[in-house]
Amino acid sequence: MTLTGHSLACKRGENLIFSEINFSVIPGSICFVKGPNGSGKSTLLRLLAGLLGTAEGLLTLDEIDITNDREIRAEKFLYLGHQNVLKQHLTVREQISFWQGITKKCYDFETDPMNVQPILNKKLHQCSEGQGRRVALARLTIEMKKFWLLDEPTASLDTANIQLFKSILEDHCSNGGSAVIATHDNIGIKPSSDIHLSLDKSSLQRNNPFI
Amino acid sequence: MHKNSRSLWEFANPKRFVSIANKLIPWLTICTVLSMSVGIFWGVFFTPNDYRQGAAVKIIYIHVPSAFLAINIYIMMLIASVIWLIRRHHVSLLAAKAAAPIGLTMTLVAILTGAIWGKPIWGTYWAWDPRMTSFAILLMFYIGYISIWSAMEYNEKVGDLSALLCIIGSIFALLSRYAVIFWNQGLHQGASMSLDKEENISNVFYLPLLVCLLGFVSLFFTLLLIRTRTEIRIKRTTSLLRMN
Amino acid sequence: MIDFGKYTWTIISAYGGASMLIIILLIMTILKSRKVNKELLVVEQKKSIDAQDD
Amino acid sequence: MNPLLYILSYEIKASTAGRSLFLSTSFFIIVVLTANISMNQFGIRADKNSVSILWIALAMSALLSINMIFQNDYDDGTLDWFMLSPISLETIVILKAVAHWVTTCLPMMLLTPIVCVSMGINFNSSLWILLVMMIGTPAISFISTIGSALTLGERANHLLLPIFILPTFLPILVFGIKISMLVTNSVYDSMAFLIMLAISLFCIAITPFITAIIIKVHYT
Repeated sequence: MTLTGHSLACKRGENLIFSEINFSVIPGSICFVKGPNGSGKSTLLRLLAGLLGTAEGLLTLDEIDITNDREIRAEKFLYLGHQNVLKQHLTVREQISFWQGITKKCYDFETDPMNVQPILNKKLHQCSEGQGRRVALARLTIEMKKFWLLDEPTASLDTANIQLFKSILEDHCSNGGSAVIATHDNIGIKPSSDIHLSLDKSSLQRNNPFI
Repeated sequence: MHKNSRSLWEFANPKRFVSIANKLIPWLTICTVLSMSVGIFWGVFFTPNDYRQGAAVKIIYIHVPSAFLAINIYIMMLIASVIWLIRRHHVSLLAAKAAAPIGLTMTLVAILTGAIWGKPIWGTYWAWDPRMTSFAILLMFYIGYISIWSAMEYNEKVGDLSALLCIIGSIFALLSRYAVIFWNQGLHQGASMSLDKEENISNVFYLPLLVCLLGFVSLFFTLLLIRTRTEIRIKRTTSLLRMN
Repeated sequence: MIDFGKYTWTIISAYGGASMLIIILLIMTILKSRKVNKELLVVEQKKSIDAQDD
Repeated sequence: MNPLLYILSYEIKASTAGRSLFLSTSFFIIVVLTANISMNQFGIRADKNSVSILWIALAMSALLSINMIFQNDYDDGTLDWFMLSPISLETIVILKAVAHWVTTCLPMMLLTPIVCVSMGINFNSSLWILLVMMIGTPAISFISTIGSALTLGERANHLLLPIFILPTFLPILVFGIKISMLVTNSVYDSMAFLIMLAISLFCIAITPFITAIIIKVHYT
């Protein structure tokens, strides 16, 4: 399955965040979103996930238009933003069993790809930032979606844990999955394509009725 | 929209709105000053006293128009909010925002004059009669609407939220009103301004009251135009500044 | 001069209170309008100077 | 198990683990007791006609926990996850409101018969009051979701919430207080019960849609 964006644009109010974004993600490949801070990397990922509306352009999955299709996205995409989607007062075990229950799939405690075993009985607010991020990434291996949309997945992870993340990413790709990742860290994987965003604001506010 | 199309939506263009408002404001001001002074002078000095209430009836010339405006301004805000939600015209949203403080003032005027009037006639400043309760409810929803604008910075999101708040407010204001009416039928007299005026209020009071009403309505429109123009200018200033 | 019998003060206070509230609204409206207009003029002038420089 | 039940139990677990349950019920008791004690000091006896205190305390404690409904989810990304899940947002709102009812209104209601003793209301009447609360409180929970959704992301302005949410409780409060007062005086107005039920159901019917629209506004 190939995910393709055809001249995507996003608006916030009258402000144009970006426009003319073209890319294509083939199965088993990884695409990095590059650009300076404030160029709209998070916005692009949220737009791909379906949290923001597309102002212009098309998003297709194998030639099928999914720009406004909520169901297909829910089925194929997994979005992980800056926040970890974890409840502060629950233990890691409760959190994981909730995901298992809702997706009817299991986390592989045998191999334990994100090394959550030692912190299973800790509550989330007792965990460090990096431990929380590890639990959040563990969800990726539970939900088993085709496309991962990850925003700074390795933020606050140390080198050892970045290696863990790299291995689940490689696993995911070898199973025919693909990922769109916005990151500043060097994960050590060579992307098959890049999306470059620039900080060009010249096209800003072209439709403002007040000017 | 086509440049030469003649429709109501022309006002939706902020620039056009400002230029039309600039032309209208002086005329409306004259209309307001004239009709308000004529109406109030006529009413206060050249009408006889009511046979039951005596001279106290003269308060009617501010009480009824302000109460009329208080309710209708909320309805106007409701319509403007719906227009914003459906057609996304900024002027409509800004007009709703601009109208709210006027509505609040009118509600306060209606409550104040009503209380002062009520003391000699009913023997109390305030009674929890359904109509007075309705105004108390209206006051609360005006305050809620204004507070959402004052608490957040202007953007489309806040515009949507305030428009939704206005709609939700009117649903719950109506519900509360009928909940109150269910439990007590009050001492307020019926509407003074209904179509069959003969029943409610005699001609002597009715004509000056109409002139006062005209005065208050044009006062509202003058203030509304000035305030909306101000809001548009604020928006324009911030947009220009952000372009740099 | 103004005499409405026992209701004189009632009427004067009603009219006085009402006109005070309305005048407060009026003054606030006009002051804000003037302030905003001034700011806008400054910004617009700056804009047109910038445009000439380009 | 059905995924909806999973989410519901997860919600209940998450909010009870955060101790908001304990806080809002203790707030309820404190308000009722403070009102009773201070009234008795000034020579007015807190008797069965002061039943309105119960309702005001209930509304206030519900208010206290309102911003927990969506704000936490918004902060930790769970709301994003709900938005992207195949379950419709309206359903999520209903689940949220039910969870809010179970964790805040239900404990307060269970305490009501005990608190009623302090106001000299007999046990029979307090059961009737419980029934009226049973009708009214779900609507309060549902309306609360509107307020919670409206102030999403506005961290500094929690004062904003009571300003426009408390007035929307009015229809429920007017009926709840009046019926409770009649009931303590052994007057049973079945018409009023039915109308209150109608108002309550009406609020429950419209709020999920309104709240869903408001949440979507935050995402455009």
